[in-house]
Amino acid sequence: MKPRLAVIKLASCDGCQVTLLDLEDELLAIGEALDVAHFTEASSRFDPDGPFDLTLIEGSVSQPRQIPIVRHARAMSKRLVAIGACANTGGLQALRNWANHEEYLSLVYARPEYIETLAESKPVSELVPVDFELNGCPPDRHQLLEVITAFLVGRRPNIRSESVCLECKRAGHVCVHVAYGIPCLGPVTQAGCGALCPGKRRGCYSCFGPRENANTGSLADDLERKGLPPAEVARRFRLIYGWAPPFRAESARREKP
Amino acid sequence: MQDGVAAAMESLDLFRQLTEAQRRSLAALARLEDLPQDAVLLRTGEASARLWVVLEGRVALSLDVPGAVEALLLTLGRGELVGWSSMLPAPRPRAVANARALEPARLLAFDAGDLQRLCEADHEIGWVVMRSVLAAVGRRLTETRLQLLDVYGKRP
Amino acid sequence: MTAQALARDDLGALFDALRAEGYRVVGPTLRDDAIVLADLRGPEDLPAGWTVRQGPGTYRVERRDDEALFGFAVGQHSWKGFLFPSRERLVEMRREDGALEHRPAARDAAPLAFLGVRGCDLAAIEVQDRTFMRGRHVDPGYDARRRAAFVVAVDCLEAGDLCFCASMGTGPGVERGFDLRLTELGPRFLVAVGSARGASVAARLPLRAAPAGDERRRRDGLDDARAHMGRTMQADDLPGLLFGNLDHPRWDDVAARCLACANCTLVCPTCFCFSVETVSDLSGTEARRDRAWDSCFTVQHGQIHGATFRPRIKDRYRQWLTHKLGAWVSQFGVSGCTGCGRCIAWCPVGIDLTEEVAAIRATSRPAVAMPPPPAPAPAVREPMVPATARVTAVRRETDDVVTLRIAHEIAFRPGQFHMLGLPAIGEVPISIAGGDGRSVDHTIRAVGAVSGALAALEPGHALGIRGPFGSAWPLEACVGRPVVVVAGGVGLAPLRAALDTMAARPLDYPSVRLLYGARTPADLLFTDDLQRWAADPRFAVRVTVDHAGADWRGDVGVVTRLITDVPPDAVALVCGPEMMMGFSVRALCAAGLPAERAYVSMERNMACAVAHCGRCQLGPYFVCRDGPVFRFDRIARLFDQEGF
Amino acid sequence: MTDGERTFRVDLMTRVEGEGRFELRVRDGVVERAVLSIYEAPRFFEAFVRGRSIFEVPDIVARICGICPVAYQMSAVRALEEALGLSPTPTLRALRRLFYCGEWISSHALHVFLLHAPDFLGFPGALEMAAAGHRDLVERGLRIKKVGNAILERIGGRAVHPISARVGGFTRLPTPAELGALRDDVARALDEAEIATRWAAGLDFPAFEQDYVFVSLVGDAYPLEWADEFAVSGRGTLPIADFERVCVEAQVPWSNALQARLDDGRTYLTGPLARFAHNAARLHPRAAALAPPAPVRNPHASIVVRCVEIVHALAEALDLIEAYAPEGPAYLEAAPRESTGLGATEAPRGLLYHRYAIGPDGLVREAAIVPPTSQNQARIEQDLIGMAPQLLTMEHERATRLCEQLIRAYDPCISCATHFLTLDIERVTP
Repeated sequence: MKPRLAVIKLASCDGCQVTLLDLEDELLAIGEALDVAHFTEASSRFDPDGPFDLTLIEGSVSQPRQIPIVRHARAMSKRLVAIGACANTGGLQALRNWANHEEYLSLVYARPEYIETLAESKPVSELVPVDFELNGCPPDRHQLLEVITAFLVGRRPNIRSESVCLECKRAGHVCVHVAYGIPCLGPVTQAGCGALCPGKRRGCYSCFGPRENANTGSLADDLERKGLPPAEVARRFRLIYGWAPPFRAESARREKP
Repeated sequence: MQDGVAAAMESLDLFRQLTEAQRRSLAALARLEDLPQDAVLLRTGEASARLWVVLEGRVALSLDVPGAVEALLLTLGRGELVGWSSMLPAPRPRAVANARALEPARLLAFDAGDLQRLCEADHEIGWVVMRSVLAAVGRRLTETRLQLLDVYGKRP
Repeated sequence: MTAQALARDDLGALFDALRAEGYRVVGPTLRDDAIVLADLRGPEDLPAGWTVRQGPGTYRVERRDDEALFGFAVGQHSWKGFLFPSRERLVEMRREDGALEHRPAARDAAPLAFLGVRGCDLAAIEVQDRTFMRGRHVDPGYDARRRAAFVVAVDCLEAGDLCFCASMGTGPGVERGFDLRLTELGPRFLVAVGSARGASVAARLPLRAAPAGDERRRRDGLDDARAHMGRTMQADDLPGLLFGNLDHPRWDDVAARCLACANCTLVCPTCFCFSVETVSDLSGTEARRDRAWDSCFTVQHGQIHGATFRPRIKDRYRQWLTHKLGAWVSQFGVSGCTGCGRCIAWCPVGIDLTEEVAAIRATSRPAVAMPPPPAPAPAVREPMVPATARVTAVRRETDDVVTLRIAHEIAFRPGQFHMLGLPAIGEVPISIAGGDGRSVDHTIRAVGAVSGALAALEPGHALGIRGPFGSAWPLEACVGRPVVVVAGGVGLAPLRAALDTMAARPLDYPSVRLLYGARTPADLLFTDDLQRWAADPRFAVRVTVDHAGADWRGDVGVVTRLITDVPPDAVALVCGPEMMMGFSVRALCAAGLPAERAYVSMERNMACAVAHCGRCQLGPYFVCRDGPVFRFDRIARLFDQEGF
Repeated sequence: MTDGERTFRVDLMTRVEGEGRFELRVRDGVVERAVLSIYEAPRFFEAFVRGRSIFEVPDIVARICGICPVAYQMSAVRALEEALGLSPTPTLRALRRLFYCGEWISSHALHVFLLHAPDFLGFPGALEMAAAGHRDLVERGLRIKKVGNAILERIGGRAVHPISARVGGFTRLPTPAELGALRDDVARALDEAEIATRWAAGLDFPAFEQDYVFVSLVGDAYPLEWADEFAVSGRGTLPIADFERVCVEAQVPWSNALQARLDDGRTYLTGPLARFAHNAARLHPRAAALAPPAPVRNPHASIVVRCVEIVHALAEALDLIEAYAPEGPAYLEAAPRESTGLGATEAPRGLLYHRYAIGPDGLVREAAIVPPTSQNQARIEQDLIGMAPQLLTMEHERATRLCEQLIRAYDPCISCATHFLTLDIERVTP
């Protein structure tokens, strides 16, 4: 019996699932190695009931109806992996967690009574324990493949919580922060993207979220020394992984007058 | 018999700091007890009236675990105290563990009431005795902490 | 011989000559507003008329008021990227139908010519040579690239803002180690030949006698550079100073600023730490091990099955600086710092190691003595390619511990370890628990993915094996003395072969006391062996457990309770969890044993096992090379030091 | 058989982006209810883009959709540049068009080969299709898709939420060598796309010709990354500034997405069929050679038009790569000023309109985004009604599947559809 894979979606842009479909060279091999039992974006043959050997869950929990979906996924999955920023920490849409929810609803929808949403966009791990969290908005497709492979062969995925700077230096990119004075969140951001932004002469905006032991305070001080107003520093930490605790705390500190 | 007590006391590190006269005063309160294997010294819930020092053999402290097998907490050997809580001021706590001889054992037994009265009357002896008790209790506390750390347990 | 010169306009001839001799020329060029090292087509790719202005955390290229070709200080890139590439495949593996094949990865050996190597950077190459080529194990890829590389060195006649090579004795002039050396003197280069290969290339160049005074101009330029270094470092006694001040408050101060981003280590031309990753296809049929630059600033670098030795940024910065400026000398006989200043420029928040060292020195406690480096002994090539071996027997010791007997003809000394691996899963160090010359025993506790997979092997299964590695128990020093063996948990496994050796040599080992602690009676290893040893009249075996039921007739309590009446002339061998070893050694010493007669077996995350990857460092030591068995007094200072 | 009530319903639509259901209820031959209900969670982008710097907008709006992030970036960039008064150089416009071609290729190939093709060949999905003798077709589709992604990655770093687009241009221009390295792969994919287009043209389509009002951008070139005008069938060409007046969004109680209709209340269609109807004459010759007669009015046949657009995008990408000779800066700069800008581009699924009001501090004050799927939603419901008569004589499961297939032919992008705002919504809600 082939291991059974499920791909489940919550509140999201579908980019993580698209990333899985972007594994053009490996997609058919994945289909051969695994029984893709539930992946509604890819197939009309689906089985929401399970059980599953590996479940990839994309998106944040932002509607009441999603709560039982997540609990069921946990109960029916040997391994539950939260993929992407939304599933990790609530995602970009967690920006609304700082705002008045009712006000947001009325701003977007004239008749908010039709719409059922939770007051906060939550990570999956707030509801159920997850076996692994794959960072990234979107995750890197090679890392996604590595997660699937690692679970198939029975080892821990080679996903490191180091800073983007390591990947950046390994790639030989010139440091944009030092050489051009472009503010870069690479030092506090988890690697995995391949240091894309510095490679395109742009500062990292942390779409992979905080790395382990992120010294956000020292970097934020440095950005202020280089002339960024505190409000802008706060904004930079409050973006895609803004709801992740280290970034949330840093943006709160900088926001204060 | 009392000769045996004196010799035993002399052989123990525990009483080395006492003067000859002090050791004699203490020896007067002690007697030797020879226990067969599995003999019970203390049972959970009893108010102990004696303090023992192990001379030979081993004594096991154990805990009754409701619905499970009795758990061994510690084995005590030569020179170690059994029933130290009898030295606490009244009302003495009741024993929270069982003590039994794991094998045929010889112990030096003190009547706790007599011992406390002697310590009260002669603070110099009292100081040495209580320091020895404290040292033994302290060591046991440290060792218990190490056990709690579960150093051989599986790390993630 | 008169000095020779090459006209600037003839520099193209140097490129031609190098290409004619088969070299690919790499050197500095201006790209994306920075001077980087890359393939060069000819002199036109050199950064003519450019210089750099650097400060802590900043780097900017600027126009010079002349057209000098080498008028700039070193940039972010170093030659390390060519000799020790940031990613490299080490081993390829294939498992199919029960067969398992290991083979070294193919290597691209196109010889490189490094054009424009500064003194500091040439020194850095020689520092890395010691890591990868001069130890017992030789890295074949590095060795091949290094031996093939042609070095065109360039003197620095101007000091950079962050340079302190004069302090470290590596520059500004280049005096040896080059094939050719250029000194840029306006319209011409003074050329020196440093090797036969250099002479061969020089013979193809239109050299002319240098004008009188050029040699003096060179010396004056170097003196001027030396006098205007942007930074200085008082380099004497640094190892002892830093290791004597591991509790200095400055570490907390710098930790508040340090991002632990690892930039300093990756731009450093001598930092060599790497991690080894196992990569496989979906089926696990094809797998490989790759290495990638790593850093002591990452959490993985100091991690061993879940435990983190350097959890705080403070621990990591201190590890870096004490290693770079201190431990390096004990490990390789040279400082790890060449004074190039890269770590200052490329630190995003501008931390300056010269400033940190000065601050520590200003209020320091006395320096301590450091161990001397081992003698170089290159011997083993391809140390990363495992042999394939098969499991012949499996014995279950406890719920989660098994002993594998592996057919492998190898000589080992008790206390050493092997790297055991499975192609798609990974590799872990496992101590040798016994052997008879035709097979080895490995006792494995299933704690992680790799150990779990190894513990699940069955007779007939194949695995990869490398080694044996590391130091052994001092069995010869024990001859004629009472031996106290203290073991905790699976820590009995690395001692088993030593105990068997002592059991087999009654005249040499008249008295052996084994004190063994475990979690519960069910967790005791080698119960047959324990009975066998206990039956030997020279052996006294005492076993204690932390928890037991009423049917247990042995001792209950921590293993240190068994440490009494230690003979004053005894030797103690201790192995178990670090916490247990610490308490045991302290109890042994309290019982009168001198610390130099206590030996412990340390565990760190050995990844290469050959003193190349830097992950198992313990202060001045590599656990894989200088350990795992250490005389306790040699590591006592670091033993209880948080962050080591 | 035709008497009584029949309900065709799918609660979890598959092989579409996002989450929705539909229900078609017919009683005694009369359609009582035809709804496409989008229950995908709303994410409130228009609300939280307020107060953000205009330079963050491309990164933020990309996250509206994982399939067409470039479309969002390009519409936003176009609108914000208009607000700042920036006119990109020819190099930047060409690169932008190439970038957008990458997304069309990738997104269309995903729909054609992985999502839509299984409907015609009778499989639940592409993996099943590949396992049952159609591996060549799926592999061909994946190869074409990969080339689209390669273009995106070369210019933008990655295919999903690329990182190099910025207001005024790109963070860095690729070198001609970097782009040139794509040339051969693009040429090969173009050949393969031509084969695929012929294959698609040979499929059997359920008869379902509709009288659509087509809405798409129009301009000198086949509309893609930029146009100043849009066309509405029967109403000619209008300036894009009129878009919000002509195409009006409203809320319906059964959906988390807003629905758009024309100001006269009629539904309309945007996307490949609309673009093709208005712009067939502007196709690249290699695409025009394969194109069916315009317009195509059967939504099921949209797969052919998508293939033609893939050919167009690959052919144009090849031309752009070969002609690429960068001149000028990677991006243009202008000081933020208080202003409003609007812009529309052609996302793979249709017209995507953005409008931003920005303050003198360079922060967004207000944003309005009209995605293609919310524009098509009302039209999809009308199609369901139109299909009812032929369903009534059909076996139930087959009829239900046909409904789903009809909706899938629109390539609905549901995540896109769920988070938008028109401030005057109350006024037009019945």
